[in-house]
Amino acid sequence: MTGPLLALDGVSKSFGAVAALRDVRLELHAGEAHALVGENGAGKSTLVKILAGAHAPDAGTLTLDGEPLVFAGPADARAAGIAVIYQEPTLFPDLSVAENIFMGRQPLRGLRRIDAAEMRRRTAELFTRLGVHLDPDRPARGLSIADQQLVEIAKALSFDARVLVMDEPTAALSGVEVERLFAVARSLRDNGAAVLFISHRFDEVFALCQRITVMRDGQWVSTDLAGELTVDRVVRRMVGREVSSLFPKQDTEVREARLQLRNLTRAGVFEDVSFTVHSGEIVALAGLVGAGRSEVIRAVFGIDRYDSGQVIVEGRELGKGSPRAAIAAGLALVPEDRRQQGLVMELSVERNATLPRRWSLASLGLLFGAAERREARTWAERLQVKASRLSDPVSTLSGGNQQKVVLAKWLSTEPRVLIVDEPTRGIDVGTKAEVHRLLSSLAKDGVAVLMVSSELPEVLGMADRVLVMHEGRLAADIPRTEADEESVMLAATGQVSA
Amino acid sequence: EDETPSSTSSGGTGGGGIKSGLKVAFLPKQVNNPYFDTSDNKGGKVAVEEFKGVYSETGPSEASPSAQVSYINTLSQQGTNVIAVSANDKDAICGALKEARTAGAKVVTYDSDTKPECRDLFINQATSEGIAKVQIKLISDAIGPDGGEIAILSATANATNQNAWIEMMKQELAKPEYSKLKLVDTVYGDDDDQKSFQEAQGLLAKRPNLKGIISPTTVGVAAAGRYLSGSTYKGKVQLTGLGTPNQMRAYVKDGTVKAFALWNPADLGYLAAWAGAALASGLITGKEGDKFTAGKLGEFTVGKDATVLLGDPFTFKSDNIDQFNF
Amino acid sequence: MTGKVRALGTWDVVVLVALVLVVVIGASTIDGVASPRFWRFVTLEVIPIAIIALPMTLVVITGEIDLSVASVLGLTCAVMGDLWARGVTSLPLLVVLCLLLGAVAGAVNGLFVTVFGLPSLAVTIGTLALYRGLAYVALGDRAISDYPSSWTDSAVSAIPGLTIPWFILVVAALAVLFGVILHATPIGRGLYAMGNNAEAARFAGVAVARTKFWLFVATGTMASLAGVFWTFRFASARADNGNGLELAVVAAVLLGGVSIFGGRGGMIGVIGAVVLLSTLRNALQLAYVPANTLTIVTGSLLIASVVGPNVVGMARERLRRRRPA
Amino acid sequence: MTAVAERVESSAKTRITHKVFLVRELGILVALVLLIGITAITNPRFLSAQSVKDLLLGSTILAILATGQAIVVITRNVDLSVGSVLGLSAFLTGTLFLDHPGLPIPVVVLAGAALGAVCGAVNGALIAAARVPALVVTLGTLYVFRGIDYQWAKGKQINAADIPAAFLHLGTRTVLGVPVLTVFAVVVVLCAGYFLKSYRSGRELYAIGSDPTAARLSGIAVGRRVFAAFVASGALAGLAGVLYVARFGTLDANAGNGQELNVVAAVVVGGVAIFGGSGSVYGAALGAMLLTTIGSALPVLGTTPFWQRASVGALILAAIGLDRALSVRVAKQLGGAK
Ligand SMILES: Nc1ncnc2c1ncn2[C@@H]1O[C@H](COP(=O)(O)OP(=O)(O)OP(=O)(O)O)[C@@H](O)[C@H]1O
Ligand SMILES: Nc1ncnc2c1ncn2[C@@H]1O[C@H](COP(=O)(O)OP(=O)(O)OP(=O)(O)O)[C@@H](O)[C@H]1O
Ligand SMILES: [Mg+2]
Ligand SMILES: [Mg+2]
Repeated sequence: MTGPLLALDGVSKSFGAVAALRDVRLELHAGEAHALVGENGAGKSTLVKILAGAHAPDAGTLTLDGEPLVFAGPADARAAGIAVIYQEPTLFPDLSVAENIFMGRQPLRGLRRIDAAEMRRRTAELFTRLGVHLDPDRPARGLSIADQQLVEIAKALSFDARVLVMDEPTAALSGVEVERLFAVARSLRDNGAAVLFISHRFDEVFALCQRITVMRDGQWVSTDLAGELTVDRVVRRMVGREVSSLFPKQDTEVREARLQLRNLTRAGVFEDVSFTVHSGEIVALAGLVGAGRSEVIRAVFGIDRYDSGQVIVEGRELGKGSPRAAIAAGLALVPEDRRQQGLVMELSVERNATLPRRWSLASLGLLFGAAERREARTWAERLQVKASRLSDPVSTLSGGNQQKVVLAKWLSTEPRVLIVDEPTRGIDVGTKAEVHRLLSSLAKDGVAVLMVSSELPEVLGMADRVLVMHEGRLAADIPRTEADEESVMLAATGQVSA
Repeated sequence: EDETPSSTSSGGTGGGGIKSGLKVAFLPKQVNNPYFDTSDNKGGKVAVEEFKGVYSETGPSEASPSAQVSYINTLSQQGTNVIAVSANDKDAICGALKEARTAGAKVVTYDSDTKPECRDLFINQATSEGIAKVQIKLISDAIGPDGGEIAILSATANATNQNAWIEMMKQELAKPEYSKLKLVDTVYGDDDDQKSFQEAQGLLAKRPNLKGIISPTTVGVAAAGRYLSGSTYKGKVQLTGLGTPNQMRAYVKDGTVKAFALWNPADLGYLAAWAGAALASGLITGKEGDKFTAGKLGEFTVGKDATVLLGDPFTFKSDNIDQFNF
Repeated sequence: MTGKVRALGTWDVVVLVALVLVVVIGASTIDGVASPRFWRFVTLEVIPIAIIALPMTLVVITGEIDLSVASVLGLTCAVMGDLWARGVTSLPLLVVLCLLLGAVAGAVNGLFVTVFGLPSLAVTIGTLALYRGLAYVALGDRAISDYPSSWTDSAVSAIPGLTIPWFILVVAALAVLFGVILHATPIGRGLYAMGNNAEAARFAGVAVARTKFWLFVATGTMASLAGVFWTFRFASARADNGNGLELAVVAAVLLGGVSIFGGRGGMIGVIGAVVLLSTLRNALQLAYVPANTLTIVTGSLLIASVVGPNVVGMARERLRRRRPA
Repeated sequence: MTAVAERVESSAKTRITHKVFLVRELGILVALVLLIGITAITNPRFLSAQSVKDLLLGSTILAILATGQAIVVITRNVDLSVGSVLGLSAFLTGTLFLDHPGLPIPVVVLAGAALGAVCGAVNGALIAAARVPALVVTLGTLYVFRGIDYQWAKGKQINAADIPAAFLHLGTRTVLGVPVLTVFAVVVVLCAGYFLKSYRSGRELYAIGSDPTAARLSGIAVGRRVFAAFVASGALAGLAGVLYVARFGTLDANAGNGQELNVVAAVVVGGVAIFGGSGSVYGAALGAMLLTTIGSALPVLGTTPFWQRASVGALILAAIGLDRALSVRVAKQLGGAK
């Protein structure tokens, strides 16, 4: 075997008091896909940002082809042939999709002018390769998270990079798109590129990668050939302990109807959606990306307006367009995009965690920090949020820990109906089990849970009932006993109707 | 008294009876304004040096009464003996002036007055009647016997002196000899060069029959002159107003403007300083009939409402304009 | 990070320390700064700016801005003058009508911003021209000044035994009110949240649009309160009253540590900055510093207020980095 | 089994959105034409050669300022100091003519633009190096530059008589009925517009305004680009200062005072998003023309001076409201929220 294409050695990085990386090493070989796994906050994204030139390491060396490298910024890393898909999409909403892909590297014609036609052509080509159906000329604004992720992938591919780094690229994608992505990644790999792949989904890790590096608490734990590992061994190394059943859904008795949707319609988005969620029940809302699931629950929660239909909570009709009213009626929504919708990134963990409860925490209309701190600490401990101080901005937390803060924020309102949109997106195995246990016990305590999820195993493991949406309509309502991968997929792709 | 504004002949007695070391402060409507630069730094300052006082000029960089109040307060705290002020508002600065007078300062207004009870003396550059008369006469002469429509390009809508003059002009126009002149419009250039320029331009676009413009403000008349001289209306639409020779020279030379009027701003500041010094030295109290000597300008008498008149405005034409440089 | 220097209340301390320094150095080197009269004048100047700066702080923290405040002030003065000239002589009635007018003016701003979703910077540049224009429509070239002297005197009369005008007590009460709302109520929490991320705030049940709307109403109302004070203080209602005051208010709010992007800043810093700016200006004026230099000082201070903390932050970060880990 | 196939966006739909984008600038143009038309019907003299020339000349300086401002606003910044920079550069121009009467005109033009560029560089350096909000910095330099201008001018005034006739003729001469100054402005606007549209560095300005963090992560030299945008805005303000002298002849230290809000208004009316990332300098220039034309048309339409200011305010609101309505329609076309 030849030497590594890209190697990191002794890399450390800290943010203030937080040591995100300590003496980490990593070797990427040409023609090989390499997985990086670890709990939330283990330092994976930080490592990626060092590779991308977005962070400068405090210590350690980076070598490419045996040559030591120092990146002054992301431009240097690009120039060195490293393409990066960040965990959070980094698109320019006002620019066209094609420009997003080729920003800074647009094809040129005479007088160094941009060749827009050529750029469009190449974008279309990339999209064909990825099986994406987007108009290269449309602005990135308004793309769903999945589409944004696909554009990011197209961007990374357009580099013809020697090293392709992907930080949880599949978290927002459904099976079909993941397969396409893997096909492309494999062909890149086979053409001699090195691929670094980060994911919390082990099936994907094992399907794509030849070598797996495990990280824990900012430190390197192990690097092994995938063939020599099993999921259990990886998990044990990541978490440092045994993780039991991932989907501990306990059967609970189903009680009265809590949330009812009657013929909810929003022109062009969803149509005639009716279903009921009962107390003590977990109902999953499944479907392909873009089926309109998020749109439905946004409308229920009052974020968007709808054209006709009714939302009934515990027998009383809920007014349109007011999240406040929804919260007052006992609803809680854990949204799909935590960075934009779930959290106020610059505010502290404690302010975020107590935001929906700020009125009930106040006494005589006055609210002092102590009440919020107490409340936040309770929930942070319960959900094991890893943060150095609760008064730090939530932006300094790792993605998974941010997700926990969102959960804490809503669970603290003691909701009667909990709506969760992709609750475990980007969450590590240990925490995922924790979240599932939590949802399950909430249901047991009588909370009605409506869960939107694109992860089929999660849907099948957790749900008492599976609702499937297809193109804005409810396509199937499948009880737990009949729900399996095939029945859900058939409904989701519109091949059976309810 | 000499007829020309830049009188240098009749030498006064100098600092007779004036206390030395008087702190005299000039507070113009706005510093950075060339007109006040001339009146204060070329007139007032000369006078103060003559009677061996301590001269200073201070003031806001934008012409607002509230900003002026802050400077009056400062001056009164500094123990200024004479405050010569050109008021941005006849009422708004009264409170502050009263406090300053209580603190021992003598207040002389020049160029633009306050209410009489707020100051000790007003140095009037020319009577409103005098100004109105000469402006109407000049525009009438320029337009000729057939008369026609005229308009006024003023400074700000709230300028006390401007509004007084405009009022007097209307009365003057009512006289039979001006029956062919018709005042059709008054617009405001806010004493801003660009705005005045555009207002002049707007006037001509709007009033096809306009024959003449009167702009009783130095900024306005210069801007209007500049516009007319570069337009097809040059020579067809007449312009007069109150302007300084340096600003207007080019337009008089190229025929845009036949004649315009003004007093000598330097003399105005000079007189204000002497009057203030006479008050502060106890030579006069500001009652009607008081007499005092203002250096080279000679003797002045306090008139009604504690007002001292500088003289009649002077008319500048192509044959005399080169004798002046301010 | 660089934001920390401004965030953790440290900026409030910086502003207050600067204020104390100016007072101490001024009093010991400039004749008159120590005198009660100086403080009377400073207070009179502070009152209208502070009145407007209070709600403006909240508005800027939500990520919006209101540039029309000075025009609302002018419009209030003009309408009040016009009403007085038309024979409305009841003081309470005049004041109530004026405050109502300010509220309506603010509501128009709020409507454009929240219902039509337009950027407040653009909207209030428009209403800046609109309200000032309406002031001219109402009053034209008149200046109304024949208010009873009992009114005009009482506005600036001093607290018995002091030289400080009593009206500052009203301002102080309002400052406490706005400060408490911002820092110690659920509403305040919502303001910071929407200033940082309006969408996330909405998801958390903050009524973003409604809150912003009422903030604009409050700003309009307070601006017209400042207008009422202005009218009496200067005993003169003119259409151009308070021209350009908006920049002074915004400058004070920014110097007080409020981030122009919203979500950050506090009331103590802003009040400190309002007083600091007026004190510094008056003290320098007393020291015969010309107006032109004052202009430069004001501008430099504003720049220093944002550049300073960031440079300190960056230097700290660099030092930390240089120390071997 | 490909379920995603349904999500293909029909190209017809996209073409409509393209059209609507174009409409943004077109809308302002239509408003402009309407305004001129109505005014001309009321008073035909509004379209006389002289009047048209005045209209064009009147918009020239604001249009150049708006072009510079648009470049800055596109990067999600703002330059409030342009009025003061204009004042400084105008005074420099006047002083140069006063002190060196023989100086060739191009040298003076370059000197004015260079002084503006230096001011812009001061802004840009503070903003890019210290990473502080542009609004605060340029509000500060608005005061600082104006203060320097005052200090320098000390109440002096420069009169038409001090300025070479050849230079003043620049302000009045026309080519085929179009004033030379306007030709100047048109060239500037077209160059800037083409640069922003067709060059990488131009597109990067849009990217920065659209999402500064993403721009940094994509390897765009954000600081350097923002710096350059401010230098450009400063240089254009400096150029505007030179043209100001050519046009008005008389000037003191107050030249350009208070222009900043007009310029920002022109840019916003011209459809440039105040939060960056979209809009064009053509729109900004048209916005400047629209504002100036409103200012000239209102007196012609017989609006009293007191109503004029109010009408300008109302029209600014109307213009941005219209623009918003249009962009909401675009957003709807794309099926996206907000
Ligand atoms: N900008 C920052 N400032 C302060 N701390 C940070 C910053 N970025 C990351 N951290 C901290 O560094 C640690 C590692 O974070 P990182 O994002 O690398 O985790 P991760 O492994 O990618 O987790 P996840 O699986 O949740 O994405 C975390 O404790 C996080 O709080
Ligand atoms: N934030 C958004 N802004 C605008 N349009 C969106 C947004 N999110 C989704 N869409 C669009 O709305 C439609 C429905 O998407 P939605 O997100 O509701 O689907 P979903 O089934 O919830 O998928 P996902 O699993 O990605 O959440 C899609 O066409 C998508 O492009
Ligand atoms: Mg991560
Ligand atoms: Mg969704």
